[in-house]
Amino acid sequence: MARITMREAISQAMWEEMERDPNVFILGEEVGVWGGSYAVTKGFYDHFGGERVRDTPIAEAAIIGAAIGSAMTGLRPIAELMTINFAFSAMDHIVNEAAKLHYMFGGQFVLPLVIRAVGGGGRQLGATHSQTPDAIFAHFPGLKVISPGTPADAKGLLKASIRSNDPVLFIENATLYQVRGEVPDGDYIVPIGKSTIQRPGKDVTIVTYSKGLEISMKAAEELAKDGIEAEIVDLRSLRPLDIGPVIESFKKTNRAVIVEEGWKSYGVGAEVSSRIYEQAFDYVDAPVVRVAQKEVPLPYNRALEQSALPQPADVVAAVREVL
Amino acid sequence: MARITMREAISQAMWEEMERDPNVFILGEEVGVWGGSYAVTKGFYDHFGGERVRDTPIAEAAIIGAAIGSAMTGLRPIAELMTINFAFSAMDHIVNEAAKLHYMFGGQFVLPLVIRAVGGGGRQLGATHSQTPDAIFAHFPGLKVISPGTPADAKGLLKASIRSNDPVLFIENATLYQVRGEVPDGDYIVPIGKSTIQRPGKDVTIVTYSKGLEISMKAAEELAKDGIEAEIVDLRSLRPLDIGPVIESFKKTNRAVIVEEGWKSYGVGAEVSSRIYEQAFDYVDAPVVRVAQKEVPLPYNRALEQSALPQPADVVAAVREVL
Amino acid sequence: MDKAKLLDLYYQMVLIRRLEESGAELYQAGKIGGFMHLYIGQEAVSTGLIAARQPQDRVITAYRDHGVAISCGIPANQVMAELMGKSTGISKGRGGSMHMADVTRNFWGGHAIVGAHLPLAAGLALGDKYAGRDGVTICMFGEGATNIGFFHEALNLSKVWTLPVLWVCENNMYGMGTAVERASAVSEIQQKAEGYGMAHERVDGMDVLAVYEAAKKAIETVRSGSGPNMLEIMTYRFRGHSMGDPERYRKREEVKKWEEHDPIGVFHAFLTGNKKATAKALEEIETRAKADVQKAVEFAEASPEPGLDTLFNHVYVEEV
Amino acid sequence: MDKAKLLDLYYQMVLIRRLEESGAELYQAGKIGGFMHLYIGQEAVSTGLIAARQPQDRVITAYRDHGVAISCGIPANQVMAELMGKSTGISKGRGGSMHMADVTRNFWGGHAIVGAHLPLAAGLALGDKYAGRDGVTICMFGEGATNIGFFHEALNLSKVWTLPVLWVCENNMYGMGTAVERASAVSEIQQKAEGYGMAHERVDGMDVLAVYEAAKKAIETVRSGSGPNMLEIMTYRFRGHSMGDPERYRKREEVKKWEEHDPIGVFHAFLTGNKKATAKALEEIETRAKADVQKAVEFAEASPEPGLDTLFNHVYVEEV
Ligand SMILES: Cc1ncc(C[n+]2csc(CCOP(=O)(O)OP(=O)(O)O)c2C)c(N)n1
Ligand SMILES: Cc1ncc(C[n+]2csc(CCOP(=O)(O)OP(=O)(O)O)c2C)c(N)n1
Ligand SMILES: [Mg+2]
Ligand SMILES: [Mg+2]
Repeated sequence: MARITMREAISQAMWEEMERDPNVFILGEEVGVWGGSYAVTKGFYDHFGGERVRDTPIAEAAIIGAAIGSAMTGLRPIAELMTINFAFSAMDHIVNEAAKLHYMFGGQFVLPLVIRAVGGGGRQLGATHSQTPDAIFAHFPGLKVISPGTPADAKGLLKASIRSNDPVLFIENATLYQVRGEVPDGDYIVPIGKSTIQRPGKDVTIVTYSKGLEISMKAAEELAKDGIEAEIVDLRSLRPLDIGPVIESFKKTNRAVIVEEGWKSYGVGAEVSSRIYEQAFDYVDAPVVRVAQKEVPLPYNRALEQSALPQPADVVAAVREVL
Repeated sequence: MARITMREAISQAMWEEMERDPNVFILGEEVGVWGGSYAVTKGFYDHFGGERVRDTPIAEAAIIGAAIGSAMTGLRPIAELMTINFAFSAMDHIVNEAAKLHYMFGGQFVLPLVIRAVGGGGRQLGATHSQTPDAIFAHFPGLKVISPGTPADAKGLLKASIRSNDPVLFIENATLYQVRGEVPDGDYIVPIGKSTIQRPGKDVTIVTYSKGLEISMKAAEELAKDGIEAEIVDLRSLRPLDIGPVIESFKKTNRAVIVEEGWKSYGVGAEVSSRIYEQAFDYVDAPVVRVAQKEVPLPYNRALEQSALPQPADVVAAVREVL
Repeated sequence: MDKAKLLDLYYQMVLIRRLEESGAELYQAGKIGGFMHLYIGQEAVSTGLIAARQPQDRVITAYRDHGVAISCGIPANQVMAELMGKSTGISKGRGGSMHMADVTRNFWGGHAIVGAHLPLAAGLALGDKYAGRDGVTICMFGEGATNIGFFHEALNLSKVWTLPVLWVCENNMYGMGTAVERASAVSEIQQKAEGYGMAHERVDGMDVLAVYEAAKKAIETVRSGSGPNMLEIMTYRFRGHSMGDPERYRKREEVKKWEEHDPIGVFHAFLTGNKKATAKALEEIETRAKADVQKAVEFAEASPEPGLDTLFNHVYVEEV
Repeated sequence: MDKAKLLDLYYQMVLIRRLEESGAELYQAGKIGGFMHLYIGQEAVSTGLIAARQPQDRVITAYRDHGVAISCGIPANQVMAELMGKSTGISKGRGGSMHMADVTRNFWGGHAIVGAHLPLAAGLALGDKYAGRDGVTICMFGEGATNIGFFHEALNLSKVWTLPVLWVCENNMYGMGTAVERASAVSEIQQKAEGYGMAHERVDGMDVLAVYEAAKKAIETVRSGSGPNMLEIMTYRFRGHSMGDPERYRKREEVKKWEEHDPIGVFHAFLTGNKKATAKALEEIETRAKADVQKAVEFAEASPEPGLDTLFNHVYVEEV
């Protein structure tokens, strides 16, 4: 067990899987010589060589398409999209091909494919480069959509994704890359599709994932000062969505706040909120509150951008509202 | 006022707007010589000529991109995507360009652009050609997303969309093209962003739009036989979402069922359900129920496909559940 | 090519033709649904092309795939059953006309999004190259598909990575109702290969042996490791784009003119003219093909629908 | 070209250089955020190219846009204010480095998704053609952008519709860390124009007058109605791709060699060598440019941040 960053944890997961299985390889823009534009694949090119760490042209559809095709032959590609914002340039291949080919041909094609993409705002990159559109990918059956909030989960879930025989979209958050945490050495696997309690509590349930976890943790510390103990449920996977632990926690606290970085309307919170009411209606003591991004294309100006992003203070306020 | 089909209503709206304003033009695959692959632009090419009814190569990104660029110069393009499934091939231009350019450049660019696209399942077209992914587009601020359920709304909302100075995604449903209804002649405008009551009732609120309206109407007739009077609220626009009439109706009935053709998870129902609880918590007598598509890529086989699509019987059952 | 093989090619072409005609009838009768794109007129393309492959060579194509499925060796029974959406169909009734595949016969589908399978083809070829296998991926697509970005990205990638792909454009002169010159900057599609520094050739697609010879050469060139290659195969579809095409975009005379070059007629003339077969022998083949299609229809009709309880099968490989 | 215009070009190039250097400092000081891509080394391209346009000609480019903004006539004040995210910035602080535009000066941005603005450029040109105006749209992009599907779809459409666009590839040999030959099937980008049957020319982008001459000719050819045209302008960026590029992909010596062809140095030598200007006159211009950048920094620093109450402005034109 070592205390490493989320970046290192992701890197480690890929490195170990590539050592273990020669069919695992990486492709994407700047993953090789450059070492990854977020330095996640630093050192890989020198160690594994250009056949297994493949720099690509700027051609997202070809990256995902070629990953799909090679997966169909039995390889286990990890396709890196430089950011999730560029997933839109490969949207057809993600939602019409990767998500559907297995089903549409009666199970004949198997797609052991991982698409890694980093998202999130808060770095003044402007509207096209700052999105957290996770919910829209989670809308498509056939795809698995994962987004970890801790280094340990990042490692364990990425290894599980690489070994999965289904297409996985693995969404990272750039402002979490430097977050540190204890990460088990070696073959550490976190099964896909299991929500987990990241902080136990009894007064209110905060449901979140990825960047929302960091925000919620800060809010929980703040609330603890006033003796309010929030229980934080980390979804980790948006599809499949493991609502069980959310419901269990909610039946205890009877109050919930959902925290996500993306826009509120048609976002993750809407789905989670709906399921809470569907599955724990009799336990609801107060309306569930959603904390999310304000509905604007994120602006460049730092203060404006921050004002649009959900902050720990927003979570604190939401919790006070439901109590 | 004439009783015409949804197809005719849409066609009429475009025809009249093109007669009125020489800056309105149509571009898309097979919109010209062929007359539209769903015959919506039949006769346009002969009447308006090839400059204003422009057949394009199969190149969705170029279609939407060129529409955006021409809109920036003051034209009012109506870009037809042959089906909404091909919107994924133009996804970047829809969500990263059309939805963001006005904001990102401080209001300098104005994009009076309409993207028409037909969607929906039930025609045995297989998984890639049968989608109703409306919710994912509605997730993006900057875009307006409209989907009418009656011929009159189709005409009035399409005319409003063409006159709108914002980018509008106008989603039609192929299985509604033959539906007939009374449609006002001439300059009939339905303002964007207004939900409406399509059937008054007092026992339960059914919230729906587009194809869901047809399904819900059938269900309501069925229910009426048992003396259950459903009030049907048609959203018509998913962004902006006018929740007011939904809340008003709900405060009267205290019970709601949401009906949509798309997948349930992260769909329209999740958002509407969340808002009902947020805005009418004290009026809830029973858990809101969502009726939607089963979470599979739609199969070709007719019976299988129908079993995955929401049916009037599902709505009837859901209503009985909330009563 | 020996006589047996020649006659087999003839059989295949006739089988495809009869299968398509039968499919059209069943569609009219409401027994086949969805979109259906017939291959009538283009039979020489898949037949000549795929006859030239080795078993390790993969084939991938667009939605106009019945003929290609037959050429890849899928029995007519399973093609017909898929058209009718039966559980015995090659894709278990989930795919329908546009989505046939048979991994065991190295046929990788049947893809309905125009051009989207070209990047997949690059990936299939990458799989073989990565594993050190000598297979060639044969990727077929229409001339209309060469205008979408997927085409460009896939061709460029295949060249940069020296992937073993043979790009095969079936230029039937129309993408739905749009004539090639109304949609493409260059109407000789092979000229696009210039932009990728790729070797290319234009071939008469109404002559099955011309297709075969060109394909043989091109496939083996690709197999030698020199990277991708392009064939533009000139052909014509005698029917509409799909069932229910009003065909306002072309004149009846144009179709008539092309029908004079019916690839089956052309091959028939060749075989009899060169004493490779008697008219009678060819008639027997036609009778056999007709009977096989008849049997396929019976098989498909008698096959069960997929059970409603199978709806959720194959959404994922693993249980979730 | 008359002397005044020559000196103005020199001024512009120096202004861009100083502005970029100042921007780099402000970025290091944390006063500019986000991604910032400097134009240092490429000044002759936007300067020569845009000097050749008429006022009715539109310009559109990628995220490496500060130099282009200056060449289009946006005052340094507003460029600098945008870099600092101020309300006086050309995009009101909403766009930042990558998203500058000025509709009044026919500059249509600054676009950060690689290649996505090429279809927009086709649309701008369509707007002019549709309205019967004689404007030409000048669309600039990197050589790396020629591998994405958007490039292909836009070039094809422009040719099929005979749109008045001049496609200008700034070939600086790298897309981030990827050398052109590692990403593109052909390393002479102009060869791609062959696939669209489009006229093309390669130009020395370190020589502002060569760029100007080639651009003048190409723009007027396009204006004549003969359809789109492509220029490949050979250049080099002296700095990293963006701030914080480790530059592991190229050798210091390579950069050094290119710096010997510094476009400002080259033009300086031309002007003095041909007695168009004295070294002293050019030094005065440099002093002026420096002062203008200094004033721009002061202007930007003194400008107010956009109010938080403006967050929702411009999501839509109309109230919703
Ligand atoms: C991305 C996308 N856009 C549009 C369509 C609709 N469509 C199906 S086939 C077709 C024409 C294709 O023409 P071509 O590539 O020449 O093939 P052919 O039908 O002639 O065999 C079109 C436009 C689609 N399936 N996918
Ligand atoms: C669709 C998309 N993919 C990837 C990126 C990330 N990216 C930004 S600039 C760039 C390199 C572009 O190179 P080139 O076109 O040669 O322009 P240059 O930076 O050299 O001016 C990349 C990969 C992006 N912005 N958009
Ligand atoms: Mg064709
Ligand atoms: Mg470059």
